[in-house]
Amino acid sequence: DGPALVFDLGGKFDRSFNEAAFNGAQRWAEETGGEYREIELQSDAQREQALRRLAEAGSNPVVMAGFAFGSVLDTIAPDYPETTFVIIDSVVDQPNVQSIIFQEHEGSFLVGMLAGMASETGVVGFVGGMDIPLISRFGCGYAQGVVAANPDATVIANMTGTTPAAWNDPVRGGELTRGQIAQGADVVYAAAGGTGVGVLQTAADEGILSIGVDSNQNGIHPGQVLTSMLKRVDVAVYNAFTAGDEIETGVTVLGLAEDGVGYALDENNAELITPEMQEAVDAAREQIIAGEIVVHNFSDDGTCPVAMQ
Amino acid sequence: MTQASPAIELKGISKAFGPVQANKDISISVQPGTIHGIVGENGAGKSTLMSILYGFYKADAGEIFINGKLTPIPDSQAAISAGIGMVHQHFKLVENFTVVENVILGAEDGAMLQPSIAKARKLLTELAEEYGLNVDPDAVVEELSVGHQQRVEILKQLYRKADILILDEPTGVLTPAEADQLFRILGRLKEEGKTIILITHKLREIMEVTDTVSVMRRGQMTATVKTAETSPPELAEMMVGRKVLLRVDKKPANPGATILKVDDLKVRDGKGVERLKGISFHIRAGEILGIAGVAGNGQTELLEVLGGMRPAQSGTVILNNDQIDLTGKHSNGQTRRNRGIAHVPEDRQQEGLIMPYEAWENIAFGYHHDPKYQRNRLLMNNTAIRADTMAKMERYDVRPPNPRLPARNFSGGNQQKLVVAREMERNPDLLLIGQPTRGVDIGAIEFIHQQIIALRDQGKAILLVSVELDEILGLSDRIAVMFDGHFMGERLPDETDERELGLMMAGMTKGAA
Amino acid sequence: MDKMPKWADVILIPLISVILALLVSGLVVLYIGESPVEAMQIMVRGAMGSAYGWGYTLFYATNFIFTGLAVAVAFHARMFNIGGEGQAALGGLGVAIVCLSVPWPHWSLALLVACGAAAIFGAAWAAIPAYLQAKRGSHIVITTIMFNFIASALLVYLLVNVFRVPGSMAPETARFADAVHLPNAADIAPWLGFRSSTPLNISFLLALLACFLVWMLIWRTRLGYEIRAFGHSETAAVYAGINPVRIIMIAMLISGGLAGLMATNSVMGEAERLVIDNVQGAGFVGIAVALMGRSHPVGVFLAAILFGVLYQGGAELEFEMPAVSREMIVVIQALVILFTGALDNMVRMPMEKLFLSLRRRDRADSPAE
Amino acid sequence: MDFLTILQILDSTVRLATPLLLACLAGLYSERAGIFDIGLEGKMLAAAFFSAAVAFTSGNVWVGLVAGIAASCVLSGIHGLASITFRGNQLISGVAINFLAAGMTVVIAQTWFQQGGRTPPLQGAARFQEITLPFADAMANVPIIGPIYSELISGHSILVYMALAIVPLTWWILFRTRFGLRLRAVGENPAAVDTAGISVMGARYAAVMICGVLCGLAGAYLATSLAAGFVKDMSAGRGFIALAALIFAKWRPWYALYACLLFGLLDAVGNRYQNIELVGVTIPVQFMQALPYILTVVILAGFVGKAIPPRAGGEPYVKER
Ligand SMILES: Nc1ncnc2c1ncn2[C@@H]1O[C@H](COP(=O)(O)OP(=O)(O)OP(=O)(O)O)[C@@H](O)[C@H]1O
Ligand SMILES: Nc1ncnc2c1ncn2[C@@H]1O[C@H](COP(=O)(O)OP(=O)(O)OP(=O)(O)O)[C@@H](O)[C@H]1O
Ligand SMILES: [Mg+2]
Ligand SMILES: [Mg+2]
Repeated sequence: DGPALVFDLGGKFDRSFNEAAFNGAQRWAEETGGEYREIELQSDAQREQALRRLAEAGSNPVVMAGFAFGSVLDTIAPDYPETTFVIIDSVVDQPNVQSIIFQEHEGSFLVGMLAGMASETGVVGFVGGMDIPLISRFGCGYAQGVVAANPDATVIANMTGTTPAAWNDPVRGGELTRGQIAQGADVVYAAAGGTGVGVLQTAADEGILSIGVDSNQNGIHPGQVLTSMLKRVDVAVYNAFTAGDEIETGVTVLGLAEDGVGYALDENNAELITPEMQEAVDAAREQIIAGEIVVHNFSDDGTCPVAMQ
Repeated sequence: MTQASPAIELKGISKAFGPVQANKDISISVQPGTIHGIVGENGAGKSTLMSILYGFYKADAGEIFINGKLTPIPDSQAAISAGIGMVHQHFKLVENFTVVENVILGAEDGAMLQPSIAKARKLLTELAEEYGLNVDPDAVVEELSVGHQQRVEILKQLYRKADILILDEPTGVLTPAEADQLFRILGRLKEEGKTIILITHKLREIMEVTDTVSVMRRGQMTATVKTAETSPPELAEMMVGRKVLLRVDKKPANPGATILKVDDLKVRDGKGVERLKGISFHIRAGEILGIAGVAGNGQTELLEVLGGMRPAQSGTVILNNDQIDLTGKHSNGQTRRNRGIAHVPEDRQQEGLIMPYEAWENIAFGYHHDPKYQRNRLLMNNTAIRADTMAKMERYDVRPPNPRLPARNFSGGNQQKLVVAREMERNPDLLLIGQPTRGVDIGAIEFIHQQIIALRDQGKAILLVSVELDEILGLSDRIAVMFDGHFMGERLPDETDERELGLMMAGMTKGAA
Repeated sequence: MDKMPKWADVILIPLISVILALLVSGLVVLYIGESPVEAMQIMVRGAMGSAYGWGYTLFYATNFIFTGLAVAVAFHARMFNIGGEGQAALGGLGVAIVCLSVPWPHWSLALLVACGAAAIFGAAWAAIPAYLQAKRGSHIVITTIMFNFIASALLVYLLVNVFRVPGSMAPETARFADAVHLPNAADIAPWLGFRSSTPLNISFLLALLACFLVWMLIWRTRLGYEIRAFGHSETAAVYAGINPVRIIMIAMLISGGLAGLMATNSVMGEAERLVIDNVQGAGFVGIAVALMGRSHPVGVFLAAILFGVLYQGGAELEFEMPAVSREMIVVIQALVILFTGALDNMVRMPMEKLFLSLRRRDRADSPAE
Repeated sequence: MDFLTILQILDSTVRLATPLLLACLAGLYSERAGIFDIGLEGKMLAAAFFSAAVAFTSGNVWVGLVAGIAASCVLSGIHGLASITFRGNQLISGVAINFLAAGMTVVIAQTWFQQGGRTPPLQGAARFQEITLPFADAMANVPIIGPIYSELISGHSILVYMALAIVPLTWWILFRTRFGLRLRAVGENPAAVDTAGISVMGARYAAVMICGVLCGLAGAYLATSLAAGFVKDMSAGRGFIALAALIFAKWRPWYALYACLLFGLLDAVGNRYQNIELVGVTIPVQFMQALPYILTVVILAGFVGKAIPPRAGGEPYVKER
């Protein structure tokens, strides 16, 4: 009875990925008046524990946010054939699992283009949380977008760290941003969880533009956040909750075409995005959807066609 | 003003440490301008009583009167303001501070240090002249000899203008010359009208300097007498509860083959300072070689090198006609023990014992590889060690004879007996023994001396290092005096005296004197 | 003479301390508007009320036993090994390499070799700090902190670039083959009601064995005797002919090895693959466990169980009481550490007085003495 | 590497070193007085949260600073209670404080702001702004000195200048005042202090409270100056690095400054040069990220001798056993 949501270790209020999932669930709850269960993990061992508990408690579907659930889900899904599981960011090949994959590189490509066009110095930055494939996918799509808009542009990429602290270190995020500014960057894109707060803050302090990630972060510093790369985890969760028992299994790929990813445009950044920029980006969006532009996915082969510094 | 009231009067003082009743209903009174001695066995409660007077411990019951006035002393601050100063048995100095810093600590004049330091420096020079208490005000305490450290303790009290001075076993670590000087100072202070309480295990000192003496036993004050009206044997009996032999009784030596031969031994310490500058000597079986000297002239290093605790830079050491490795991997306490060298170190608490270890663990200490202590190749045989410990404790009269008691819960004398028991029972060819009776009460001293003589009579070679000239003269068959890493010369005990040895210890030869 | 009977010292005082900690935790629960009594019930029931709960409680405890023993052994040699985190991570690497590189015919063989690898990798990670401490006097606290960071960097690199399954998003190794699946509590003792999904596995027995071996080592062998002697007094150790360098190295290698062994439980027994940050703070919890257990294997065992209870009970509490967040659980853990570990004299001092006065009264009543 | 890059790296060094320095000096007071403190991390974190939370609600960063200091001092007080009054194990107490701060900050943040354990972002007067020193702009064009003054020396938050000033102040207090003498003595030999008629407890509590104040500054600098608000666990291990710096500095104030600057520098360089190619081989980012830690170990092993802590450190002062 009722759907359930399991957040990843970052916690439900990470202002990006998990929070987006949470928002989707909240929207469903408000709109339908339904109730759902949620679990925040404390340790890796609780992944399996949480999934099993929810399945046994009769929650359906059980939605989980994060690739790290992949391996666990693969083993436990057969134990609960009556339950449908929805996993975001990973593919699990089981009959009762819906796997949702986002084309982050496509969305990142668009915000990369905006960055390339907005940049006056021709240097833009990227701050990632940890050097893991998911983050590289963001970075690589972004770099391709930048270069598409401005072939001479340079992309500086930095990673925050290698410990879990990497996702919660706004001070280091700020410091990396300053370093990028010193190297000429005037737009910086953060894909680093709580660390991103520091990136956006420093960008605002230093008077350059920043780009948020996952949720719409334009409002954090109105007029100073160029845009946000939207990853509609909220929509995915909302849809899964709404579908309820009738949810389809299999792999769902959410890209630009499905509006699963995109860039945020609202009153906070309306003045930053000129009509020409918007036009160019929207055109690129159409071309990507039409297959005329192929954005290389870092995860395909672990390489990126555009060099970052 | 009425008739002079006692400078100090304690009434009904009791103090328990957990289950141990250290002081039981003690009353005592000390007249101003006198030196009052307190004697008693180890653990009798002397230090505790004085620490209560000094506010270091709080008494469970009892009252303190200073100059006739009831004076509660809840902490040392109160004692200091009442004019009491105390030199503790274990010095209370901050070792890596300079002398002045130690002196002004707690008696600074204001929030800034400089004025206090300047003032203290001046006063120290004055005090140095007045009492002959010379110490470099800027020397770091840990680099001073114990004798000088004690001067610092006394200077601390003089700086605070204490009228009542308590000294807890002040001469335990002093050379006779230093002790003499201390007593001269105490005499001067007494003349100035100060009141002095002196705790010591050395009855000779009691007889020489005190006016009255109190005896403590098992937490109680058993007697207070005028010094002039008593004698050492009487005091000893009051302390221990039986007659004590105050002199070492021994047969003439009967030396055999040479056991140890040391040739041109040179040693540098960790800082590269040369501590032994070419020492040569030998010891034969059935002989005690006593080494006299002011602490810090290389005796410690000599014992440590022979005991395998530190490497030597050059020289040879031959034990039973076999050369001993002085450097490298195989030069350590284990290999020395295997070669038949036993070692009672100078510092029982830092070296000879592991204080939290129980008695039986300490009895195995250093000999834990002994096959009879092993159950099999991996495990130690604790039952065997405990049985062995029990036997040794009985033979050496260690009290309480409980192998499960941690070493720190034994009194100093009994701790020493544990170490002595462990080393002597090994039946070594050569026994190294440093400061065998430091801080130990007369009953235990008697016992330890007897054991050393007995071992000699079994035909063992013994190297004795002690700062107590009495002990050196009483035990040794030959005496060597060490000064600044050299041997100043050798004497036979009955052909020399304290005066001559004292001069040699100061680096002067007979001819020069 | 002791001030208190032994049972009071080892049972009564810790018990009162835990109760105090829970009382204060109750206040915090009250502050966020929930019922402390109910929370308490959920925690206890969740952790100890069922085979399911025990399955997790003991699983966590297994981790903490290993890391706690690791810290304890180093403590006996007077060294503060903060590096359990990194050493355990490296142990995981060793286990993963063993499990992935050979098609093991049977789990028992794999476990044997994996234990060796876990211990060797963990020990190797402790070896450099140990060597620097022994030979150069570099403070072991700094070097082990640094090695924690270096370990995490190394693992991220290896998991992303070397071990990651091609095409997978997750920076983790492939799942280990079924053949190396360790028997879990349900396989071993199904009659106790364990479910097949319980993470509690045979490494718990390894942990118990480790407790016993560490106890033997420290209190029954010459080496342990020397380690403790060195820990109490270095000068005395030198007097006895104990080589400080040797003791520092051996104690730290054993410590690192024990920390590494944690991976047999978390990596081989539970996750069955190596993930990023597989230690998850167990190295740090190990410090608390060792300190609270007074570096004695029995104490470490009990403290590890207590922390297992807090972890599992806390998880249940969080599942069942939406208002209780995971940080709330951290607060409760902190209070337990504080009261049982750091503030225990607050309880002990008055208790000692009480027992002493009781004994005095006994004595007064019986004038026979 | 051009001059400007060096300046920028040094500038970053100063910012990164400041929280380390404040925490390191905090630890210095405490440990010099014989109270080991591995709870620096927790105190910083608590101060970070309370300074940000109160700065946000009051709109005044100074009020926030006071709150941060107060929070840190409360934890210090707990540490003091456990390790001084109740003679507990100082390491356990420190561990407990780290856990307590990590949990408590988020729990309270969540109840107060409902933003998932974060404070709302700080703006304007709720944040320490960068201070431009006099003539910074005018001097900017003077060669060499100009950029050094305007880029590196000028333009930091007031807390940075405070931290730098606290170094000589600490030296002066420790070695030139009565208070310092007593504080050092109590960490070396509390019995000596006791018999000199000084309260051991008093001196140790004073040291522990100063430690609280300085950790408070460190935390406030993180949350209200470098960042603009609190994020859970935002101290990110800096308390432990500060501890390492303290041992590195052998418990001496000037060396503490050098050690923290060194750690800051290594960190800044590691941040700046993450993607390096050497003879055609790309060095992994992770290696560059680990480099500061590797270098620390190398420096420690190669150049810094044995660090001898205050002798009574870590041991509760027990008169009667
Ligand atoms: N700090 C302490 N804690 C617990 N018990 C103590 C302490 N100090 C002394 N005691 C106990 O008090 C008793 C008296 O000890 P005290 O040191 O006063 O003896 P003493 O007469 O000075 O011995 P010594 O001649 O060896 O110096 C001892 O038996 C011991 O049990
Ligand atoms: N912590 C303790 N608990 C119980 N008994 C103790 C404790 N410490 C000492 N004792 C008892 O104290 C007595 C003497 O101890 P004390 O500390 O006075 O030695 P001491 O003779 O003064 O040593 P030293 O001469 O080295 O000062 C012993 O009988 C021992 O049983
Ligand atoms: Mg005494
Ligand atoms: Mg004594």
